[in-house]
Amino acid sequence: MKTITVRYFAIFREHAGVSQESVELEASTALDVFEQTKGRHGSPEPAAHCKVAINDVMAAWSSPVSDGDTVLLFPPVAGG
Amino acid sequence: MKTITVRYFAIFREHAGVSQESVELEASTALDVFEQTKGRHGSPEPAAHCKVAINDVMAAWSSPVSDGDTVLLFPPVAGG
Amino acid sequence: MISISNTAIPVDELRKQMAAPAAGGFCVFEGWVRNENEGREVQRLEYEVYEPLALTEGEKVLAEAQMKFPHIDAICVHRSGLLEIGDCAVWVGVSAAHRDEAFKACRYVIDEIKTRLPIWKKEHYVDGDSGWVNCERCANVAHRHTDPDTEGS
Amino acid sequence: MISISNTAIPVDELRKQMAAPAAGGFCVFEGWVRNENEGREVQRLEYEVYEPLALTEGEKVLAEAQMKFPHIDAICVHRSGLLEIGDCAVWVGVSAAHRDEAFKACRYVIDEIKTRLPIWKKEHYVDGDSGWVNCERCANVAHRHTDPDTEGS
Repeated sequence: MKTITVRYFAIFREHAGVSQESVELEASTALDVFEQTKGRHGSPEPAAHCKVAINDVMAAWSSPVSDGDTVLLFPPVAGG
Repeated sequence: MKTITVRYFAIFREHAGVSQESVELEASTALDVFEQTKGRHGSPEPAAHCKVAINDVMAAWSSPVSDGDTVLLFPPVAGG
Repeated sequence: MISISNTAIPVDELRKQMAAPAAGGFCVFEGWVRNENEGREVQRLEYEVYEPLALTEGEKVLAEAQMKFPHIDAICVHRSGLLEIGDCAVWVGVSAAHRDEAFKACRYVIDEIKTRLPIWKKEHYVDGDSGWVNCERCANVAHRHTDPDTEGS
Repeated sequence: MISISNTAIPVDELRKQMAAPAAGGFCVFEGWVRNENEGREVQRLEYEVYEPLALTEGEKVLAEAQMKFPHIDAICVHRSGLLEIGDCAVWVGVSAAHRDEAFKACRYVIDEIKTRLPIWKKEHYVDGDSGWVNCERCANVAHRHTDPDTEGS
């Protein structure tokens, strides 16, 4: 089990009701974190339509996560 | 013979030393006017690189000219 | 240089900042808040920006533009917070020796900014409803459980 | 709308004039007087404009842009007279619902303006010489009788 800080943005934050929380997960990749927190962020979009960062660096969904990491879950962006 | 008012612009005007003059020509097209006033406007550029207007309307070099017309000879443009 | 601003973007000042005696072409793109989106009347708009990553990703975009179009100079400012109809949400200015690079670099920057930066836009509609842009289906499934097949995009 | 101005182009006011609640994208191109052209140091610039035809041809260009990109709004102002380094020689602003039309229409307008309007540019160089742009060979053959083959373009 790893302790991961998960941060939710925009619609994910609204759905989760918190902007971040600490969770215990059996997760080896960022995608695992996304899938295992689905009940929190509520994304009906596949991960491919969303983005992820680990410890404030943009990452791939296949990027490994370590105990103590902060994983930022970004719903589809809409700048401009 | 036709009486044509010829107007010169930019480098053509500087070369001719006047901005317009009335000339008597055996000219049937705008191109004839351009060619027969070469000694005045001094263009070493072929007419194809220049533009022409007749009576304040943009024209083709093949456009006919009539007695009393004003022909405007435009060197290569450089707006912007 | 990219920055995020919580107040009105100072467009006139930004333009002056870009003055350069060797620049012959200057292209600006501004994104304005429209009163309508996909058939719904918009009243105001809210940008949420995750600034640390918006800045690093934005600087990457500008560096890429400078690799593709050497000798350009570029500035981008993106708004955060609440915006009204007509407000400038994003400003991208590019100066270059000639216009071709100015246009192409400006277009490159805004296209990448729109799709890569962690920025989200919530529209507040005249009818009192609201929704996150690009996330209509999320919004609907999460909160209203309507059929995703009936949604636009 | 196109106009010719013998004084500084009021860029800030023009931008404000283009405000429209349905416009989501605004693209501007400005041509600035550069301090250099084809390796020669420029001191100032002089635009000669044949206004009656510059206006009718300019309106044609704007109408064409509106045919190609419906629902855009466009303004163009071109300078005449003496300009210093850094001065704005031409301003083209296009607003549209979306950015693609704004960029494309703005580019169309400036490209056509540059090649179709009866406007001529005389460069005054730091070394005291001067020359009409696009007409170097004319200038040289007419006044200096140098070999046209040695000229740039």
